[in-house]
Amino acid sequence: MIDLVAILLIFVGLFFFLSGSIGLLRLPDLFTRLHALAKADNVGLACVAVGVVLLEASLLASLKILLIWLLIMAASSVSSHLIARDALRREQADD
Amino acid sequence: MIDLLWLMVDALLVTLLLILGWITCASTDIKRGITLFTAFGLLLALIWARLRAPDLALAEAVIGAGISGALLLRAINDHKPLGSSTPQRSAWMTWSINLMALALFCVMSWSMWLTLDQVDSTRLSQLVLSQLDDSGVSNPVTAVLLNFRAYDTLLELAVVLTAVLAILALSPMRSAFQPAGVLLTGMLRWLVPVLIVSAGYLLWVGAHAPGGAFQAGAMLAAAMILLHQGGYHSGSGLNLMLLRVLLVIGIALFVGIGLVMMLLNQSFLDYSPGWAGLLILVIETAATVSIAAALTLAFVGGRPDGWEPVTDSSNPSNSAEFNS
Amino acid sequence: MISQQLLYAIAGIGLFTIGLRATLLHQQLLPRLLSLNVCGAGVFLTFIAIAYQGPDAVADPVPHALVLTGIVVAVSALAMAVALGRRLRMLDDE
Amino acid sequence: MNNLIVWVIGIPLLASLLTIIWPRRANVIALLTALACLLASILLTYQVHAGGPITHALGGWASGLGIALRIDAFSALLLLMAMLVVSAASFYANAYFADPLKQVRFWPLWLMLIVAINSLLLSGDLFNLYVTLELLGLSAVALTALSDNRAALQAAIRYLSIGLLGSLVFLAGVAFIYAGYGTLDLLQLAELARPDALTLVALALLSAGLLIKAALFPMHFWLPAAHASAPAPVSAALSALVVKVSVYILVRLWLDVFDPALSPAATLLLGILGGMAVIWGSWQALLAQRLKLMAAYSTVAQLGYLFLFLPVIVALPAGELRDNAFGALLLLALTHGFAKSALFLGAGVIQQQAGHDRIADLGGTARALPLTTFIIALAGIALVGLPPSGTFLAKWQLIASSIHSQQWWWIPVIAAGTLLATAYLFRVLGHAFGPGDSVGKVVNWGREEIPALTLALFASVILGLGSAGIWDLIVDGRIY
Repeated sequence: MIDLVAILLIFVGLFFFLSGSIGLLRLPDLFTRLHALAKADNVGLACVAVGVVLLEASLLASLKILLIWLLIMAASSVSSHLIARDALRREQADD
Repeated sequence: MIDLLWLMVDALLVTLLLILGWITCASTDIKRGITLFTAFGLLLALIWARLRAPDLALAEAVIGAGISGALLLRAINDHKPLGSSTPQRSAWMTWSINLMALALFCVMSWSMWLTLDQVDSTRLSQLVLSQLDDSGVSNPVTAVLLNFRAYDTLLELAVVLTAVLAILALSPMRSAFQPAGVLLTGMLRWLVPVLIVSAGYLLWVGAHAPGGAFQAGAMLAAAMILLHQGGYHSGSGLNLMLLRVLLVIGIALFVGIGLVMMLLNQSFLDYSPGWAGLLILVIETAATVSIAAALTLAFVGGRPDGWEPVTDSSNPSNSAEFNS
Repeated sequence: MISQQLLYAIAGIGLFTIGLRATLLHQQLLPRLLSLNVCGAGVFLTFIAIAYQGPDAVADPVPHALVLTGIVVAVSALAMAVALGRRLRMLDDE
Repeated sequence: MNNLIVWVIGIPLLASLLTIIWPRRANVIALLTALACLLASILLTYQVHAGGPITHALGGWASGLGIALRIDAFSALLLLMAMLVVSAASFYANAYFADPLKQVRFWPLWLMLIVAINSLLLSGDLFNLYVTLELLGLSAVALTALSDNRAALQAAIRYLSIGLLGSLVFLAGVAFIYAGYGTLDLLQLAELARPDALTLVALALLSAGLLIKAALFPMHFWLPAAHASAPAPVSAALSALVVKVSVYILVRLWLDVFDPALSPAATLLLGILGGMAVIWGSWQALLAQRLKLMAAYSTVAQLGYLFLFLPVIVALPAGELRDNAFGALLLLALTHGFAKSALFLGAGVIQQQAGHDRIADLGGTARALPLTTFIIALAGIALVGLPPSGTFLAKWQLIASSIHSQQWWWIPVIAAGTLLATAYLFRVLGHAFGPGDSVGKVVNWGREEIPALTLALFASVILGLGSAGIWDLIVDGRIY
C-alpha cells in the first residue's frame, strides 16, 4: 500500500518536472520561464523526495534526502533571484 | 520483463547522452555550449550511478560538471574577441575528418563487440576483492586509488600541481567580483559551512563507502569558489606561506610516507596492513587540502599579489606586472 | 548483462569519435576544449562499461579508479588551457 | 641500495615541492637535484650492466594488481642520456635566466619535467604511462609558455590541445587493452599478446596517440613553433628528450610487448612516414630563416630516422643481426639527444648576444663567439653523421641492416637526408664565419657555453668512440 502511494507520488513529481521542462521550452520570456522552472523544482522535487522517503525505511537516509531537498530549494530560489535581477538590470540599462 | 525495462532505460540514457554530446560539440555559441556541457556532465553522473560507479558519479558531478563548468564560464570573457573571425576548415578537410571518424567508430565498435563476450569479464576485480582486507580500507575504489595503484594517484597529484604552477606563472589572479546582493551573501553564510562539513564527511566515509579525497577536495574548492563569487575578497589577507604549504602538503606527505615505508618494508608506498587504514586517511586528508587549494587557484586564474618574492627594483617591467 | 555492457561501450566509442571529430574541426580554443572533454568522457564511458558486471554484482573497481584519475587530469588540463588563453588575450590587449 | 629506481623519481619530485616553498634558493636546489639524478642514473646503469634488468614492485603488490617500475639497458641508457642533458641544461639555465622572477617560475616546472621523463622511462604499466605522458605534456607546455610572448603562447596552446588529443587516443587504446587482457602490466601483456582484431585496434590507437606526441610526419605540424619559441634550455629538453620518450614507448610496445601481434605491413607504413619525415624535415630546415626553427625542423627529420629502423628490425631474425640494428637505433637516439640539445643551447647563446637568431644576419658570429660557433659545428657534425660521431656508426649500421633485411630502398632516403643535413649545417656555418658584426661583443667564455660544449662533445666524439659499451649492455639486458 505504502509502495503504491510512493510510486504514485514519484510519478506526480515527474509530471511536474515534465511540465516545467515544456514550460522552459515554450514560454515566451525569461521571467515566465523562471516561474515554470521554480514550480517544477519545488513541487516536483518535493513529491519525488517524499516518494523516495516512503520507499526507503532508514531514518538516516530520509534525513539526507530532506537535506538535499532543502539545499536544492535554497540554491534554486537564490539563482532564480540572481538571474531575474540581472535581467531586470539589463532591461533598465536598455531603456 | 524487468530486464527489458532496464534496457529501455539504458537505451534512453545513451541516446540522450549522445545527442547532448553531439550538440555540445557542434554549438557555435560558446555560452550555449558550456551550458550544454554542464548538463552533459550531470547526465554522465547519472549514468555512472546506473553503472554502479557511485564514486565516479560524485566526482563527475563536482568536478566534471561543477568545477569545469565554472572554469569555462569564467573564461568566456577572456575569449570574446576571438569570436567568429577565425577561418573554418575547408570542405575537403571536413569530409575527410568525418569519414575518418565514421571509419574509426565502426572498426572500434566491431572489435569491442567481438571481444566482450569472449574474455573473462571479471578481469582484475577478483584480485582486488581478494586482497581488500590487506589494503586498510573497505571501499574497493579507494583501495585501488590509495593502495594498489597509489603511485598513479601520486603522479596525478603532481599533474594537478603542475597545472597550478603553470597558472601561477602565467598571470596575476583575476579581480574578485563585486559584493553580491543580500540574498546570495546570506545564503553563502550558511551554505559554505554545510559544504565544508559535507567535504569532511565525503573524506571520512571514503574508506568504506563512495567518496574520498578527490570528491572532498573538489567540494571544498567549490565552497571557496562560491565565496569568491559572492565577493568575499581573500587575496589580501591570505598568508602566502600557508598557501604554499597547503598546495604541496598532499604530495609531500604522500611521498614522505611512501619513502619511510620503503626504508622499513623494502618497497615504495608499501603500507603495513595494520597501519594502512590510518596512513591512507592521513594522506587523503592532506591530498584533500592540496586539491582544494589547487582547484581554487585554478578558478581564480593566477597568482595572488606578492606570490613571487619581491626582488630589487632592477627590473621595472616585471614589478609593473604585479600591479596590472 | 553483455548487452548492457556492449550498449554503453559502443556509446562510449561513439562519444569518443564525436569528440575527436569536433576537436579536429574546431579552430578556436573554447569549443575545442569542450570537444576534448566530450572525447574524454567517451573513453571514460568505455572503461566503465567494461567494468560493469550486471545489476547484482560488484563492478570492477580498477577502471573506476583509473577514470577518477582521468577526470582529475582532465580538469587540470582544462584549467591550464583556460589560463593560457587568458594570458594570450592579456598580451593581445596590451 | 636497490631502491635507486624510486629515488630518481622521488628526489626531483621532493625538490620541486621544496622550490615552491623556498623559491629564493630554487636554483641551488635544482642544480643539486640534477646532479643527484645524474649520479643515480649512472649507478642504475651500472647495476643493470652488472645484474641485468631491475624490477621494483610498488607497494609490494604483485604486478597486475600493483604497478611495477622496471629498468633495462634500453631505458637505462636513455635515462643516463636524459640526466646528462638535463644537468647540462640546468647549469645553462642558471646563467640563461637573468631575471629572478623567470627563475622562480622556471625551476619547479623544470623539476616536474624531470619527474615526468624519469617516471615515464621507468614505468612498467600501461595506464601509468598515460599519467606520465600527461605530466610530461603539461610541464612541457607550461615551460614553453614561459617565453611569455604571443608566438610562444599560441604555440603552447596548440601544443597543449594536440597533446591532450594524443593522450586521449592513447587512453582509448589502454581501455581496449584492458577490455581484452584484463591487465595493464607490460610484462604480463608481453606474455599474453595475441594477434586478434582487438589487439590490432588497441595497438593502432596507442600508436596513433604516441605518433602525435612524437611528431612523426605528417603529425609534426605543432612541433616547430613550440620548439622554436620556448626558452633555449626548454627547447633543448623538448627536442632532445620530450619527443624522444614518446618514441621510446612506441618502440617498447612494438618490439617488446606486442611483437607477436604485429604485421610487417604496419611497420613498413611507419618506415615510409619516417622516410618522408627525413626528407621533408631536412628540406624545411634548409629553408628555415631562423636558427632555432632550423633546429626544430631538423628534429622532425632526425626522429624520422628512428622510424626507419622499425621495419628493418622487424624483418631481421632475432639474434645478433637484430641486436646490432637495435643498438644502432639506440645510438642514434642518444646521439641526437646530445647533439640537438647542444645546438639549441648554442643557438640560445647567439640569440641572447645578438638579440636575434636570423641565419642570414649571423655574420661575424665566429669572431665574437668562437666557442659557441665551435659548439654548433660539433653538434652539426653529429647531426649530419660525420665519422667520429655516433650518428655515423648508427647510419652505417642502418644501411647494413637494410641490406641484410633486403630493404635497400631506405638507402637513398638516408643519403638524401644526410646531404640535406650537410647543406643546412654549412649554410649556418657559412653565415657565421662570414663578415659582419651582428654580435658586437668581444670573445665570450661564459658559464653558458661549458654545459653546451660538454653535450656537443658527447654527441660528436665520446659516444662514437665508446659505442661498443652500448652493444655490450644491450646484449646483457635489453628485454626485461
